[in-house]
Amino acid sequence: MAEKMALAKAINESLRKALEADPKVLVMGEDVGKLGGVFRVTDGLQKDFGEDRVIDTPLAESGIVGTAIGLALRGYRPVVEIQFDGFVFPAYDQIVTQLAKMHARSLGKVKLPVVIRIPYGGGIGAVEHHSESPEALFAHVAGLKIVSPSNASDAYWMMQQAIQSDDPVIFFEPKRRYWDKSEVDAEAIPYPLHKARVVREGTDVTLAAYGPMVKVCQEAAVAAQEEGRSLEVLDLRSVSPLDFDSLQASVEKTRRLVVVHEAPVFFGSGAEIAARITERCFYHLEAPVLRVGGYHAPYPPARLEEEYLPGLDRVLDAVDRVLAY
Amino acid sequence: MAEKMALAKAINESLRKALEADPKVLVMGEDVGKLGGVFRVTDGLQKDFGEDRVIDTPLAESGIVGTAIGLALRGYRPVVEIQFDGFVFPAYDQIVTQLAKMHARSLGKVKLPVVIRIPYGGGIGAVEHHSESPEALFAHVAGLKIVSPSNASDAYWMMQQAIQSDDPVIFFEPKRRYWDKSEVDAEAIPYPLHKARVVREGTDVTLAAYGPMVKVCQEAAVAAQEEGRSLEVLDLRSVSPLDFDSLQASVEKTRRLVVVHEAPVFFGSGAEIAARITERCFYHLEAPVLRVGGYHAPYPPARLEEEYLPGLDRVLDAVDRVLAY
Amino acid sequence: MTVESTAARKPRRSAGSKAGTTGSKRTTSTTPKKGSDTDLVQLLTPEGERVANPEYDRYVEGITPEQLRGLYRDMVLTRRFDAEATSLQRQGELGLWASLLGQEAAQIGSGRALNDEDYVFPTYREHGVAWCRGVDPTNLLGMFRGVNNGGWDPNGNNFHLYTIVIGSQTLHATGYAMGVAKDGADSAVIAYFGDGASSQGDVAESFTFAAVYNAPVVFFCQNNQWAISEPTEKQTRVPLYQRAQGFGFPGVRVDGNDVLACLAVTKWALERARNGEGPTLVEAFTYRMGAHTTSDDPTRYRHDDERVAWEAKDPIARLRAYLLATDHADEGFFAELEAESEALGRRVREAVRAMPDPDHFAIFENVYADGHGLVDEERAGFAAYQASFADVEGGN
Amino acid sequence: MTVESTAARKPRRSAGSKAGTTGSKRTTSTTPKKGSDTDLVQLLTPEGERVANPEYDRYVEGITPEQLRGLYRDMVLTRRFDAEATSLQRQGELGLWASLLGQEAAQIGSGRALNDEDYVFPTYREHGVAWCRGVDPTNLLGMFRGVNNGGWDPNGNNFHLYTIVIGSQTLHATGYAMGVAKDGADSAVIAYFGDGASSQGDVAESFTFAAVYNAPVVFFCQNNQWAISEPTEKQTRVPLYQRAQGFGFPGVRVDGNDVLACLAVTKWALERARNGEGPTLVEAFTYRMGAHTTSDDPTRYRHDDERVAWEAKDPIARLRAYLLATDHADEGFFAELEAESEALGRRVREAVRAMPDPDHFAIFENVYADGHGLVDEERAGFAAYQASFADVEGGN
Ligand SMILES: Cc1ncc(C[n+]2csc(CCOP(=O)(O)OP(=O)(O)O)c2C)c(N)n1
Ligand SMILES: Cc1ncc(C[n+]2csc(CCOP(=O)(O)OP(=O)(O)O)c2C)c(N)n1
Ligand SMILES: [Mg+2]
Ligand SMILES: [Mg+2]
Repeated sequence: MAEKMALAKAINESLRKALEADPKVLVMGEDVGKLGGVFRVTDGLQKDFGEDRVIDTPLAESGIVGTAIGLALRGYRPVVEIQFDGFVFPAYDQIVTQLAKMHARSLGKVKLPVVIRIPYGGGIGAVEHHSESPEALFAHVAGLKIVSPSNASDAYWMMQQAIQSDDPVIFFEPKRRYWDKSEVDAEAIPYPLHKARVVREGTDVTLAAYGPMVKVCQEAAVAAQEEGRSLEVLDLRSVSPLDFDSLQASVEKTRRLVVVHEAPVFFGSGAEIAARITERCFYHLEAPVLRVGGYHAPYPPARLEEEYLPGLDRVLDAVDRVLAY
Repeated sequence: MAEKMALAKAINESLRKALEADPKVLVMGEDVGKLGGVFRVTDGLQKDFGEDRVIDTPLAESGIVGTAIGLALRGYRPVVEIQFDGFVFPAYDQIVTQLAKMHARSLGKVKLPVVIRIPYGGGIGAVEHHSESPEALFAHVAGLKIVSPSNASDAYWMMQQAIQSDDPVIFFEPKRRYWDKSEVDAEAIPYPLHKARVVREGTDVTLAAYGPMVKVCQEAAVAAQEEGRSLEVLDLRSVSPLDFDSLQASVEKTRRLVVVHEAPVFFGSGAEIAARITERCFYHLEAPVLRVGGYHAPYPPARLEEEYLPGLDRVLDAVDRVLAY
Repeated sequence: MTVESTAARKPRRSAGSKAGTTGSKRTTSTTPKKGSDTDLVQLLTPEGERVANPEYDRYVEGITPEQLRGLYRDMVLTRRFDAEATSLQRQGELGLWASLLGQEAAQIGSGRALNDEDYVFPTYREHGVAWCRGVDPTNLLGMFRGVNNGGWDPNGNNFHLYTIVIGSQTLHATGYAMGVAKDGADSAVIAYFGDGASSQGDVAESFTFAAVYNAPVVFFCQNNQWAISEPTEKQTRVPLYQRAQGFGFPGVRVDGNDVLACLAVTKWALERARNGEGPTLVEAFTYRMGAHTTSDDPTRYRHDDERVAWEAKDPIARLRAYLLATDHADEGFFAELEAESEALGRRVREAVRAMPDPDHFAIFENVYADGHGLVDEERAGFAAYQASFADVEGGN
Repeated sequence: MTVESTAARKPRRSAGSKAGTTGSKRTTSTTPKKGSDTDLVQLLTPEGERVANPEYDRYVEGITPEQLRGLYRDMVLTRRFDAEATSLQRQGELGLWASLLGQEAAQIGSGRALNDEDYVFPTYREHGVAWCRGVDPTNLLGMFRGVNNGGWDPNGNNFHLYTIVIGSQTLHATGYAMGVAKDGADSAVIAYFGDGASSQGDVAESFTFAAVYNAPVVFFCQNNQWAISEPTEKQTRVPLYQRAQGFGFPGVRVDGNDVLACLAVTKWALERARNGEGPTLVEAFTYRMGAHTTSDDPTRYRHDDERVAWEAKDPIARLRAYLLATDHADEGFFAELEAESEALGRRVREAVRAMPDPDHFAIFENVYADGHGLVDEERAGFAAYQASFADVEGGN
């Protein structure tokens, strides 16, 4: 059953399956139709499901999310594409003040099953606004759920689950992993959407990451093993809610935690994880939780991104430091 | 020289002084002119400086900030008012992708001395969107500076400094303290804009807060003293940058830290403070840094805000807990 | 009121256009015209005289005396309710109130043009429309009392929740209308917004989406001349109804204090929507007789004579004059209505006073439809914290 | 291309308006008209014939043969530069390139209409305008090579940085123009944007602000028929130049492949701005001959015959024909220009290849004008981290 496919293709297949299964599912965004999206994630969908269900929208992100809310109020389940991370901000007001809050505002009467897909993160040598990781700016907002798959199988299943969710889900797609292939079993029993997964067991230090940084952490763990260090790698998969139970279980074992993400460290996911895990595991921790992430600076031009982004060496440097306590 | 005045009046006086001192200073926003703003913070300024300098704008926050950027490019120093915290989001794109990044984008050629005033926080029994604390959503973004005064004197001086700053400053005004009076000495030597201030010395626990929560912490410290506990209260004043040196110095003394803010705890300022202070003071801390703040829920209707907002009892509860380690 | 003093002060830059190179003779460019009163659709004069209108008469042709009395009753009861809410705010029972005083005709006229299946997206001031939809008036007061942020089921009466973030609901309405079109349903959608709101990017985007998808939506702008303290001149220098044209659909200005005209024009616009002719912009030219909200002090920014002048155009007085002149209503009707009015006021007053405060745990409810671990955790922490006081109290 | 298939599929909801209740006879409502080719200001036909235009001729009246050759040279060199950049991208020297191929007349015509003191707010495709402003072409390549996000001093040539977030620069331009008006200065501002951008709320808000403050700004929309893969029909169902009218200022559509017409119309609009007549919208009707960017594959969404049809309207070919027909240029001129062109290509190629990578520490530079403690701390940490490798390398 299982088939090896690229992450982008897995999302495509997942969208296709959802469009087939439920006539209320819509796909909408800039260039998602004929072009199939700038990353071809929606390739072929308009051809097969028509312009009525796979909708090329005007170039206006607030309009896209705002009309998706209206469509959801009418009983549709829109899957919205924001073309790149840096272009979600015109829609920020609709996401934060409307999409996130309408369920509560209506005392539960209204549900907004809207998925917002955002290709995010760097590493593809792009120009400004095409490489950012804004997840923390959404995680702080109650009413939203935030997930990010790290591999094709998760991408496939998590998209299914996000579309089925009656809550708004921001689906961050690790764009530099779009072309990475892995096995997708369309018949498997899916793993819970908001649960972290241990992707490599270890005993000395826990590395926690999501989306594009999981692979970096796995590579770091392999490299560390050669130096005799056993790193556990936790793929968090969900940023809101965060699976603190899995984090806690791992840290109680390893007693050391390094959190890795592309987003700037300052006010990033690592801060929340460090604060809460320190509270939960105060007597277990041998060292402070360390964070590896972007700097407090605009995402730099492409020729500097390698220095800006957390890579294997920076992760191993943090491992060294966390073990030095 | 010193005069007792309300916090709102102190900002009014500070704006007046800036308008007098520099013809490039402008005040702009919805209802800032004839009405003097819904909180009367700009009262009388249009009458005295004209519609050319104190500008009633169309009802469009992105337009307000976007044109303020253009005015700054032309050499003006606009002080923009966003009427309430919950209405800043339509301007979020202009703030995050333009205002914050243009200095870097231009390799330092362009400076954007724009101040964005936002009355924020709850406790005034208002309807939805009028009581939020979105500072964390700005602090994560490099290129912005975020400050929040807790009293009239700081409000006066910090506004002077914010206007003089060549960087964009988001100036969060604690709206429920607008009517609180304290001494303002317009001849004093100002305290550095981004430096925290110990507003009460203590030895057992450090309480760190900014804006509206400073008063709550001070009251908590008084109450705690009756129980024989000595709490140090740190008024952080600046959220970006955060004055970690002052935090560290205090924590090295007290060995315990509780951070208090109205904003939701999840991904809030307290997370960043906890993460970094734990890293800096790992061997000094007797307990994890505890956080007291809003819940992961939309700001509730007015009749529930007392339960939602951190108050004296919740702060003291955290003090009890942090001392129990 | 000048467009902007900036322009007025610099002699080199006079506001408005100069004679010479511009003008409507230019076939290759579109030049805006200033609006005049003749742009206004009116069926009832301020004095209550019925004036013929060849284009819109047919939408109110068969209207019966009973229906006319119904419109009158709607307006009177809405105003009564509104006044009650204002005094409840003064008495401390509400935290805030946004009065619709003066806008009854715009709201009742448009509200009564709707079918049950149509869907309404209001701002925070559409108490008259809510009335037409059958939403219990006391339900509107929950958010102003601070017990909830929206106290009714939007699908119960096809009347969405009040929306405070200016302009955002116009996009929801457009999306909803896109869905209506997809469903092939025979209904329409109406989005209310204000003159101030017309400046928001969201409103322009909703015009774009509605036009491009030919969505069955009516954009109903109540131009009540003010956005808090700012006159309409701070939002536009041409009449607002003209905004629609450049997006590819018609706009019309109607006398917003004339309930018949509002009814007729809205029916026309809804008919267009139902016929697949897409969106329409209706600008109801009206006046906010009171303060922006009970927190506002209009004496700071507008002269009382403006309000006095508009009082002469009162929407209720003019229909009353018409009803009397045509013998469509007698004193008995007015007396009965007066009594009904008082009863409504009493009922609302009592209902508000009896409205319980929400349970503390409501903070954590409905944050998510499918739950969220952190909310559960925080609710549990809150419960333990609350319980700790109960213990103390119990212990003492 | 239909407006939207949603509408087309449901028989009950036909796109466009039906005869009957709507139409321009309705004096009280504005009904949009569909645009036609007669709306287009044209001074040079695709065949290079000069056609008279009573309204705009005066703006190019005194133009000399030398100036005409200058416009031609600008277009040729811009196209050459653009082609060089495209091939530099293919060779891996640039990460991306957004070609202006086909839009030379729109950009050179409008760019040459400007005074030195005027200020330009471009998108990411205004290489021709940059050329007119005197920005060294190689400076434009920095961001496409990935060495910076904007490689020139905006105040050096009154040419702002390229702006990628669609539409945002129109507000900057409007604010800048408000400042120009405040200063009483004798200059104007021009904001470039695309047909796709016209849907963004920011663009509508800039129209509102510009109109209300009567700001001296020209909104120059290059309608190149496509926003990546979406044709203009996905953004509007009426011609874009009509958008301005509802905001209270004129809009005009100009043949964007006719450099003379673009020059004339932009001069007219700038004159309006300088005379205090406020904003103008110019829609330059043109065509993106190439891909959206080098990352794009237009074969997926448009037919080649469309491009072929537009090739017949090529902006350079038509001016060449005119220059030849009028004897304003001879073969010597063209040959010389050819050589200059090649030299430019060479110079750009060499300059790009010589462009150094930025210093690593540039990450931390210019984040703030007045500094920020955290940036200093992170820079120090970065330095130490970098140094640790140096040590290892030194040690080995
Ligand atoms: C995005 C946003 N900005 C600001 C406000 C504050 N505010 C509330 S009502 C209002 C004026 C609205 O004017 P208008 O649209 O004319 O409606 P009216 O109140 O006159 O009915 C303003 C500025 C808001 N609610 N939302
Ligand atoms: C806010 C925003 N959304 C999406 C994008 C991605 N994007 C880049 S160019 C483009 C199309 C722009 O079309 P148009 O305005 O017609 O300009 P053109 O590229 O044709 O010159 C899009 C969608 C963006 N840059 N900014
Ligand atoms: Mg109004
Ligand atoms: Mg285009």
